[in-house]
Amino acid sequence: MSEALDTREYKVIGSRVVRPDGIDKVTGRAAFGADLNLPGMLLGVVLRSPHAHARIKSIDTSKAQAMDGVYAVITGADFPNASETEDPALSANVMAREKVLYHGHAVAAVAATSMAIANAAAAAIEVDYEPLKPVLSLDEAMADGATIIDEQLRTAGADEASDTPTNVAQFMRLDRGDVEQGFAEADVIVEGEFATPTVHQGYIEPHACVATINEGGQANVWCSTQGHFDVRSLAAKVLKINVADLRVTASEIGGGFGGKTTIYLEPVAIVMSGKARRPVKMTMTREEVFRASGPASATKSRIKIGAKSDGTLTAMQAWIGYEAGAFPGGPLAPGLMCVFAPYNAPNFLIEGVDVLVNKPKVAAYRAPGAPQAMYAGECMMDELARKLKIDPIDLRILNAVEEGSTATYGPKFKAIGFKACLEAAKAHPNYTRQLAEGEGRGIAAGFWFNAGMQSSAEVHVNENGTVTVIEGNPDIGGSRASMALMAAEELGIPYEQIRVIVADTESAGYTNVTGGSRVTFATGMAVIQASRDIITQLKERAAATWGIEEELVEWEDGHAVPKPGVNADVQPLSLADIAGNAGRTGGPILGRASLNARGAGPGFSVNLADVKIDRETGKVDVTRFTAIQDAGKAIHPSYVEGQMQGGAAQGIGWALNEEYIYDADGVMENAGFLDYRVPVASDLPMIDTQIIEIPNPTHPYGVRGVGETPIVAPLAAVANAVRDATGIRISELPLSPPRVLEALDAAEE
Amino acid sequence: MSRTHVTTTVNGERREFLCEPQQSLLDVLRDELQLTGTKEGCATGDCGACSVMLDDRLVCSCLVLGVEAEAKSIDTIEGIATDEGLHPLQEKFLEHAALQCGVCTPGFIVAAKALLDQNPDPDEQQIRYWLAGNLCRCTGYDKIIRAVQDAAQTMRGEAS
Amino acid sequence: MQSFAYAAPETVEQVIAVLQEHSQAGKPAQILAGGTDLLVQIRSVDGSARTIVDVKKLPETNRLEIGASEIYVGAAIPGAVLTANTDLKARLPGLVEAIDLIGSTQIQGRASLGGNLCNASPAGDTIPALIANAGRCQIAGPAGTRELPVEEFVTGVGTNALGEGELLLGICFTPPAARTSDAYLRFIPRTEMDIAVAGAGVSVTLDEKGICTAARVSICAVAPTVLLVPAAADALIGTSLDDEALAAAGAACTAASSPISDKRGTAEYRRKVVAVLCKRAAGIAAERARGSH
Amino acid sequence: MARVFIPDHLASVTDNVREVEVMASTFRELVQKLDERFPGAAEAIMGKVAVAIDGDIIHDPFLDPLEADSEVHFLHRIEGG
Repeated sequence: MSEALDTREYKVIGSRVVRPDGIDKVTGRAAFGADLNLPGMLLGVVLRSPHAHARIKSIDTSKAQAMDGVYAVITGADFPNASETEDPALSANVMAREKVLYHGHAVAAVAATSMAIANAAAAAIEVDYEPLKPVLSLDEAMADGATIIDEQLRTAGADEASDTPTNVAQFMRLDRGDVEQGFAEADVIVEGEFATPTVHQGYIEPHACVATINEGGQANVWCSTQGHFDVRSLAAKVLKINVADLRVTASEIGGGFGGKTTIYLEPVAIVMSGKARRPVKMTMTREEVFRASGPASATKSRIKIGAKSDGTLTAMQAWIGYEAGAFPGGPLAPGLMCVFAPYNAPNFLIEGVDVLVNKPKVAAYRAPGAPQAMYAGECMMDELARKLKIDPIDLRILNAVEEGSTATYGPKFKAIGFKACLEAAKAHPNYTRQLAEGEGRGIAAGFWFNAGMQSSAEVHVNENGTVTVIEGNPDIGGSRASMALMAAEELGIPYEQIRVIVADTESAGYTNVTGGSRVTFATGMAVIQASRDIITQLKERAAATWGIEEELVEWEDGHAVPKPGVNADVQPLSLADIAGNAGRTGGPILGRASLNARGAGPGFSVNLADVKIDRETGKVDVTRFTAIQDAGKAIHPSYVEGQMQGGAAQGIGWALNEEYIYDADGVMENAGFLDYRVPVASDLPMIDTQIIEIPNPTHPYGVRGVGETPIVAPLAAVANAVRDATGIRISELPLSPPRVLEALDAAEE
Repeated sequence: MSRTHVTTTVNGERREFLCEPQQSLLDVLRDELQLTGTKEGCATGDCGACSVMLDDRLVCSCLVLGVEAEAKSIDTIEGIATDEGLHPLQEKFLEHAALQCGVCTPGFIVAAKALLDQNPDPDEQQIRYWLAGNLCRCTGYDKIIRAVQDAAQTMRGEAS
Repeated sequence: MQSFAYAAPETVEQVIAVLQEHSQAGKPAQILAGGTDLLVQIRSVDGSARTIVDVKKLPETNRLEIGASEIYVGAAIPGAVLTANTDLKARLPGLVEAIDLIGSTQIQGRASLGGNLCNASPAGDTIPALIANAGRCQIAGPAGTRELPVEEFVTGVGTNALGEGELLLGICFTPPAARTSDAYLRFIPRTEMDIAVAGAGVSVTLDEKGICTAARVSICAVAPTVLLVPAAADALIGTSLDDEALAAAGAACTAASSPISDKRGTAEYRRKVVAVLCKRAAGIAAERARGSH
Repeated sequence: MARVFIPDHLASVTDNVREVEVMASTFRELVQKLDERFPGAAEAIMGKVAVAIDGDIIHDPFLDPLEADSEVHFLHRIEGG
């Protein structure tokens, strides 16, 4: 199937059309989370914990309640008992009950007629805390005698069940063969320990929502989210309400990167709207986004790799600890499944833990768990290449997985593009370009599974032959364009005749989040199937019009035509012809599809980074960056490149400057864009991209997800470039100037 | 709280509003004048999503008081397209796919227009430094820089 | 309950009157110039009500004069105006560099030299450049106007020498003599948008043979206040500003600093980097002085 | 017979048996048969883990068909960001 796809010619797929929602986004019309205002709307604020770990002894809201303009003051007591809900951790994260578990944890909330009043009222709420010792790092959390964050917690997946309270929420292991034997067979062994900090997705739009609920319990929520169906189900769990009573409309979304796949404000706004009997709008400040939304796990890891002198891997071993934040749920499983996924390792042992600390509950961040794991793994592959004196790309090619290889996480790969990416990197002019004095070059591989999951789509034919596609994935980066391209390709009509609507939870079929790099793959598949459903119907209508059998009609270039050799004296019918006549042939034409997509194609990438180092200040500048990735098939190449470039920028930020800086009490000291240093325009070079297209055999056009893989390789690519430029392996991120200068100075001494 | 009456010009139109003395111009634009195209990303002047022109000078509207708008002229994203259609920057942002989520886009377009109005032929580094106060987390800036370069070329009357 | 108020007087006398009135009534008042620090402080640090006194409507705070005997820069002029002034840039390139480093283009549209100085941050970028150029604060108050060297203006972290009813009108400089120039460098982890981890402003004067006859070195973000470092200047004076002299000046800066470790950098890092910045800034200032007449 | 690979995290359910052969035409049937041999397997698997059938990862498997020579791997569920 894949070979046939390679040669397939497309009419519109692969073209760089203007996105349908574009004009509204360049003129300021597009409505994001905070852009909706309703009559009588109140503004809500959250009172947040000043402690990283404390028991709430009492909360007195009476002064706040008494203030003019205050319509609702709520605390955890206004929510169903967390333990009685389907998701106690989520519930307790939305609003603290007996304990606060991180600095910034929601404790109470106020809705009032102005922000000034709401803030004043929140400040008037008196909370009596009994401060507890905060647990602020993986090492601290796992130490003997550590302060226990949750007395009920036991380690899931432990080899031996224990009834001792612990901060280790989960243990996991992946293994094959005999790793000790593998190391015994190795000619060369490299080992290293690595650490990565807590980082944030850094979407530019803070979380925002507007909620209303009536006396009958019917609620409407407008919010910035990657998945409004998930907002519906999660909010319904926290509030123990019927999903049928909750309608969620996704606003345009100003970035998410995984961080908007869960809920924070929505249930709070619903409860307050119920009390106030007025709409309530809530928006986070940037500071709240940093302190109280879900960042990505800090990690510690140990990697050991053995190989024959020709480079053939004999054994790979990893231990990776993920900080989960205040509740279980760090990206342990995907991280462990990714760390050595690109390689054929006859023997491996991969272990790890998910550990509670008194920091915000982590959320997904683009290929969750993989950047941290593969940073460590790919740094050690670099060390192995150095030790073996083998070109780092050749070493990877020698050991690369390909179609039929068994992944470390179990199954055999179907067609994948890892070797194609490596070969493209080897041949890329940026790989052999002469480096300037003081520069270094690094390469690294990236991998992400990509997800399938559930999607729905409807395709409506309008009376003039134009088409409306209705789907349920918030458009975070141009997916309306991709959906329209795929519908246009199937239907054989111009892209411009298609409109795409991201409908609310009552108007679109159930659809999982815009996440997991799944939208173009899974929802795209639903759009393709719904379009094919339309084509079947169009052929039926044409057959009825012509008075011939349906089987005698074909759909070609947007027209119904009789099959070759059919003796019918008829003119081809365009989509517009059939649509205009639909009332006489059976009524409106609409197609639909719903599916649980299987077989998402894994995405591989190879990145090249060049860096320049100021040896007197330790400052690292990325001077050139090349991202090569297998997209399967790029439906809209500009937006595929955009994902690769954006992921590269986030990965470079993670490598060089981004980190949560905590004081001894567990208070984040840099909760703003001034000191949480995401890359700015002048920090980066142009980011060269090369899209590889090895079709995913399970998708009609060969699509693989592309959104997450791009952030995986840059961490190690940059770190390996710094290693190349300095001769020093710095094993902790970020490679900030003080850390690099310290290493340079230490090496000199 | 006493509210101050302010008369100002927004996108060439005379506008009046009432605001509290400490209220920012950003809040006034969004909440009092319903011009929600100007976005809040940080409210501390670090992200540029709220960029507007104040008497022809590029500023973060989150760092201007609403009361300071008295007798001044303010231009926002809503005023950039004209009766003739989209501004070349808007056209080129679309053509180059220089936006993904789009929330930073109004600020980038306002800021880039301010650059091209004073320097019709900036080089890549000038564009990057001029736009360093506009954060974009989706694109890695590459396509934004190219869109600005291309728009500049179009505005200079050169074929792209 | 005290509420926020806004006043935008059009004369210095009116400003002084408003400030005095508030002071005597025990009501807080705060001067607003560009607002790029003030508005952030109100929003994130202290949101308590006060009267905001806008000083941008005063002729004295907006005057920019580059004369033969004196250079005067009004305190409220936005950075964008100063950095666009080629005459000022030719006379005091290091000062203009320092102004240009404050924040983004958007910040430049508002932030003023006077605001940066009055805010009195240990990391204020313009302050070392002002001190290196021997800037003199022009202060108006109930008792008339007075002049104060910039290095005496900043009294501590976030505090300055302005007394009750006083405001900063502008800063005066004696135009640089022949073969005199300046430079300012700071270190930040990114290329833009950060607060200085350390900074150094240097002004040097050379004789006809290229020997340094006068110098002023000032450093920031390495002590509670911006420092004038006479020992660093002494290391430059009498030399041809060769590598050895520059390194000695850098070492003097390290010796003069007493930095803290915080989210922007460690104390050890700051001590090292301030020397590098001094060395490099002195090198640039020397280059410029050699090229000037 | 489908070859079924048991990962470490399910090995306690299968008494550390890491590979079994099962005759089944759907995933549901496979789990039923596993449960007959290893009581508790259905409880540990159904609705809790993802599966890869012949290389295709399925998030929430149930009716999915198996071939006579299918390879089945149980995986932790991955959603992504």
